[in-house]
Amino acid sequence: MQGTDFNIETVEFLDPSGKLKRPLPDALGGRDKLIHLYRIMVLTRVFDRAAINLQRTGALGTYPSNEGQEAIGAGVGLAMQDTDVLVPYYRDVATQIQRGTLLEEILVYWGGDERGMCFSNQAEDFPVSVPIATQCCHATGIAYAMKYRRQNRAVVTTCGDGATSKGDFYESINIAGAMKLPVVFVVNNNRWAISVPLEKQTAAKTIAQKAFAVGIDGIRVDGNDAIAVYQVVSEALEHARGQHRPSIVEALSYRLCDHTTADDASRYRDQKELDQARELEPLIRFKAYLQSEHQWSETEDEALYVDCDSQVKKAIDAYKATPDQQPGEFFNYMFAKPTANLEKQKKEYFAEVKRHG
Amino acid sequence: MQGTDFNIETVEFLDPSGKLKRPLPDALGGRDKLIHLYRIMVLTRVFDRAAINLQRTGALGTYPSNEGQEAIGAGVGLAMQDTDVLVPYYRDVATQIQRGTLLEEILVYWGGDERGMCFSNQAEDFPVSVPIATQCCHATGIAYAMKYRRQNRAVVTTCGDGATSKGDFYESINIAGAMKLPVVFVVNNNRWAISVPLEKQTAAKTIAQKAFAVGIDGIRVDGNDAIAVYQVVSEALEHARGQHRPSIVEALSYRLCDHTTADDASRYRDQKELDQARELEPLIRFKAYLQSEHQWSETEDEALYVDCDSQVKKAIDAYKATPDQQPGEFFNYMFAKPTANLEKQKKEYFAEVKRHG
Amino acid sequence: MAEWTLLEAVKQAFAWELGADENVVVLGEDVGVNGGVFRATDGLQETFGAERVVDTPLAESVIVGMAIGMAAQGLKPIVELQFMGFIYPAVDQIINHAARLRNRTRGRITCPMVIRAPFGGGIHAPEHHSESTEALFAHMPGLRVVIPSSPARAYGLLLAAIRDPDPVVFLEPKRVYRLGKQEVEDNGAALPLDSCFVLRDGIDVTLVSWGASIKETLEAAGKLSQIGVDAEVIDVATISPLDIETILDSVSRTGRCVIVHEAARSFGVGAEIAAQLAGEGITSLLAPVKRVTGFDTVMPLYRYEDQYMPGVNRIIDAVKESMEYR
Amino acid sequence: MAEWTLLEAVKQAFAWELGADENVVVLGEDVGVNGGVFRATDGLQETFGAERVVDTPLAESVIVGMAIGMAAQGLKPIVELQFMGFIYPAVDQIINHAARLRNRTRGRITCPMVIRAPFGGGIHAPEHHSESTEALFAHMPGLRVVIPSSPARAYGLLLAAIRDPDPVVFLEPKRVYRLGKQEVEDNGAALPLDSCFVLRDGIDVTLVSWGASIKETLEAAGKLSQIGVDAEVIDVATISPLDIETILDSVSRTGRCVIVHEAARSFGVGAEIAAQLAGEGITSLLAPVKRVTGFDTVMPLYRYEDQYMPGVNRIIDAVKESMEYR
Ligand SMILES: Cc1ncc(C[n+]2csc(CCOP(=O)(O)OP(=O)(O)O)c2C)c(N)n1
Ligand SMILES: Cc1ncc(C[n+]2csc(CCOP(=O)(O)OP(=O)(O)O)c2C)c(N)n1
Ligand SMILES: [Mg+2]
Ligand SMILES: [Mg+2]
Repeated sequence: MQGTDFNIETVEFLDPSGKLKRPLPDALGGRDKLIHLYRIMVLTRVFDRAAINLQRTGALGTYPSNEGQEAIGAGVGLAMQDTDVLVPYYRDVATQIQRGTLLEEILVYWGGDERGMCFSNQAEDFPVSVPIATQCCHATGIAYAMKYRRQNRAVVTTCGDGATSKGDFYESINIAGAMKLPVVFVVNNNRWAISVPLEKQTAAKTIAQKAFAVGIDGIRVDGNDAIAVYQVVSEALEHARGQHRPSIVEALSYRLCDHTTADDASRYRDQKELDQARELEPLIRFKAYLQSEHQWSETEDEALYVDCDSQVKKAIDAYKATPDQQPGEFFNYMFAKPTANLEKQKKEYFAEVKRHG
Repeated sequence: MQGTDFNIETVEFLDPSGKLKRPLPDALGGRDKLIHLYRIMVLTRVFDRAAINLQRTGALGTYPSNEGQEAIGAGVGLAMQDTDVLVPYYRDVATQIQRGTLLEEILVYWGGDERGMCFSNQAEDFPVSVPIATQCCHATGIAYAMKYRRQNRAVVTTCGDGATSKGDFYESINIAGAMKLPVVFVVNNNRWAISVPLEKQTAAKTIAQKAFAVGIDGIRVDGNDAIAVYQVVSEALEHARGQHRPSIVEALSYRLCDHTTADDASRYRDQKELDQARELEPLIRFKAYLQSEHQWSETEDEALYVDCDSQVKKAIDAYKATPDQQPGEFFNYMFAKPTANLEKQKKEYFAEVKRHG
Repeated sequence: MAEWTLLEAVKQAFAWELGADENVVVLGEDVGVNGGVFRATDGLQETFGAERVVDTPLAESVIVGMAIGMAAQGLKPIVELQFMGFIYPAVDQIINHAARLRNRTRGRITCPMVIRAPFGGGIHAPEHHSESTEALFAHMPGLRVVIPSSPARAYGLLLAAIRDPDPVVFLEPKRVYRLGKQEVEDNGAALPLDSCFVLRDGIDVTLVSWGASIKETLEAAGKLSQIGVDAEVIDVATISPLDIETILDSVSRTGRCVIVHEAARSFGVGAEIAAQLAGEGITSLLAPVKRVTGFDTVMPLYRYEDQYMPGVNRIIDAVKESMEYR
Repeated sequence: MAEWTLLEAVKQAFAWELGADENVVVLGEDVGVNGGVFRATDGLQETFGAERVVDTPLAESVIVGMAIGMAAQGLKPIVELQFMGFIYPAVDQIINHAARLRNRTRGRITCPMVIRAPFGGGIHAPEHHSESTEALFAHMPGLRVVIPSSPARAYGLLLAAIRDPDPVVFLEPKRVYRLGKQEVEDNGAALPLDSCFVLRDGIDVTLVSWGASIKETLEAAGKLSQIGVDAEVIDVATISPLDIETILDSVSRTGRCVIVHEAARSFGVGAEIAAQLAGEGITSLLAPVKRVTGFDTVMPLYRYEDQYMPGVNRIIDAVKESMEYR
């Protein structure tokens, strides 16, 4: 049997023009839920632009934008229950803000400060993971603990398309299948891993089909469609919680931005491809849908942007007002109780600070 | 789509009673080729028993038996061309002896001596790999070199069912697919990884379907049927050489032996399962086939065993007659030219030998 | 009091803590029905169930990575890696996550877990079954590295490791797994994870070692006493954080130090001890610090491994040289 | 003569050897069209083609493992790992195979390859982008570990590394990648892989360092000379095998030694140097060997990384302490 002998459909609700192709999922009935989804995307977009500006002016370190991928996090975050756990990667602002992570915390982290991962409103979600795909492994352990304790909870872990080439991704989906763990692997297939296009990453036609290697479910969804993402991840989470049936959700998107602020995608990527992708992006179609089906007005839209702007500004203020760490704070969190060795080195450090400021 | 929605057939030629279900492949026409296949299996079986005996009497270290899995190596070895390269694991005696590796070299290695991997008749094949699945990576690099040099060659690498859970296996099949490398991954699915049965290893119904995760071909073959293995691997190698089309060949077998001489499978394995598996083993059916279709007589069979016995005895003699390594020989192969540091340590070592013998 | 080998002591520590704390979970390849390839978990699955003594697929990276996730949820996973030579696929998870999770989240998420691996040569095992690369983990901030050398210390240190709120790499000297029994009280008492153990008092020279090499070091000390050299023997036990005070104190009395370890010499754990002697300890030194160690080569396959391992003779020679130094 | 930054020197060494030897192949994530995230391979794919400058999938273990297979076939692969923090998934392949293949096969199959990674902190990069774990690889028998600290040495040492018949871990101090240019002759001449470089002669104290820390070490030496302390500065360059003779020789003249490195102190490369001074070098020592290093903590995220890095002041203070020691 050849690797091309089967086809996986892509679940779609909203088409690029904002038309609904299938009945709205019950859970999204009512204007508020839909506006919530839209708001998350707009907030993420606005936050993203602000973060990039902060980076450009030297007020933030390297930052990985979410542009074009807001629908994934919007849908995932809404689909998750409070008691679920998120194990994110670095392009998950839209999910994280629905989980209680504060915008200023995200800024603090990319501003080069560990305190940004000490979420004040979220005890269990993991910090974003930089070493690619390693977080998938952690998700399986969290899921194991939930199952061990007979809890009706599940884990969502996320990664990029490039991450699916790594051993850790595979070992994680395999153990999740073998042990029937309540975990959903959401892959943001934005078609690029820095400069490497998906075609060089794998010969698999879809990421979803990687599920078959380990006997779990593989689902493809239009990642520019927040409704579809919500629906697919909701179902996946139900299967995970109720039946301990893990799955991969491949969300098709496109990285409209550079990889990070340290990257220049024009070095390796066609403008035409980018332009085409831009037409499919998630905010435009969602707005069009709200306008045509839910009486969303330009005034409301503008007000929303203004509101998000001011929320982001407040976050930036809070970020900038964050007091400095205590000197030598980095000694304090290596162990529950500092070792004698670290106490000694800390003294050394303070002696130096005293001598030279 | 669910992980169970498709079925991969198992290629079979010889059924367990020794009846041919499909026409013999052309390349195996003629009694000699068939007897060659049978001889390899018998030789491997005889060698195996002798090796286990050597281990029991303290003349050999821990040894991993090939019992019940001889047909895989018999078929793979015959399917390979001289110019191909083998990257084996530790259960590949039947393949290795067709590649020019000497029985005594195999003994020397398991006897705790690196010289056993310095094959005197085989320059390019890799030594057996103990760290599970790591060898799959090496195979991709060899295949890359062949393709880079426009050579009409291919690589076979082998591993067990347990190995397919490891990241290295997956990263290797994925890169082979993405780069279209001339490599065949042969998996000896003997259903156990030490004490862990396949069901605990993965939820995938077959190992072959792991190919779909990376867009390459996945083929299942009866690993107790040397003819089927030969045919499937021959075709896979042709695709690899000619079209740079990599594949996974899952060979269904059973580990009739303990994992190694250090293992006691009765601790974790049902006698009934073992008994059933024994009825499917490769030598019995091949002999029956030769008897019914190729006038193979008991006399010939006995003569063959006698002949293999004497070949193995010679190998054991050669093994036992292997002169000791020079003292401190282990210093000599760390670098092309020993470093000053190693020269110094070697002197230290010799000074000690001189003092204390 | 029970009489146990080191291996039995390991198992008994497991049994105690599995019984005492339902958050403790053991996982690894073949740890369940088979009881581990060395039988360190023999019978535990039967007693505590397959959810608490868990056979995993063959995949070291996710085994450790999974344990990290478990630990974050308040379980106390104990991972068995079958041999130290197979710890490397998990190094990324150990260094980049287990050792850092507390710091990365400023204490919000922690990682109480034990990563066990049998280590060292000398049991006539196949390739890749004889490594001693404790130095790799000792160098990594955020990890504890613990190595018992007797049944009692195995029991007490393993209990301490399981209860420790941070990740511990626990390396078991398999060469002495079954070498001799010792009376150990099965009372669930832990030993400290920040102290060396002085196994023998002496005034002439300080011998510092750990793991299986303690055996040869004690033997050498015994022989040396017959020729009038009175050696103090220190078992480092917790390699990291290193209890350098006990060593400095001893050398301040003896003036001489010989370090014995099986790992390759260069950049090994012995180097750190010698470096501290060259630093703070320098005024104590009456002779060059000696290191009796494995060579900077791969451990030879088993037939020739004895050529590699630091034996009693090499220790005695080094001590003699040290004593003769003026 | 061309004026190059260290980064340009790396690229030019590539260009030279890709031009000279068609067995040389460069592979890694983003090394092709993008020219590497630091642009060390900028333009090389255009010149030498996509078969020789190869973009790989995101999978460090198979990247190195693939290079091992290539090397066995007589290619000379140069692997780029994007940052040292991402070398760990490949540690298994490096330790268990690359470093051992020659020995395992008694010289039948060899492994001429270079594993490059930018390393060290100080560029305000995200988490996991600032590590200095050279000690891990230095401890591994069968590997060379090489660290250039100037454009000329980057050029000459990288050429030597590519031509070496055995595996070399080549760590590039990214903090000084673009810091200043140096005239380098683009003549394909390699530098030796077994020698320290004495960057400054001096009689009072020996400063030993490598990588980016050479910058602060030289600065400190300059300032010290203004207060009458004449420091010799040694760039170790090849960490393993360590050219200890040059260091011992220097300390035999100065009597004092301060070692500077960015990595965590305990069990770091500095420990081996200090240990050798505590051994063979002990008679030379007039003062305790000092180590000015990173602390035994994770490198803080970028806003606070300066608190961690050994700066000029710390070096000067250590030298002063050493000079004052009687
Ligand atoms: C193990 C590891 N290798 C390399 C990197 C450097 N790196 C950071 S992001 C990235 C590409 C990731 O691509 P993908 O998984 O598709 O996620 P995306 O950034 O596109 O969302 C790489 C190579 C890393 N962080 N970790
Ligand atoms: C990385 C690694 N982990 C663990 C081991 C110990 N070990 C040796 S063989 C084996 C089981 C392998 O099973 P499988 O791949 O099915 O091959 P089989 O032995 O059944 O032929 C294990 C766990 C190892 N050699 N390497
Ligand atoms: Mg991507
Ligand atoms: Mg098996």
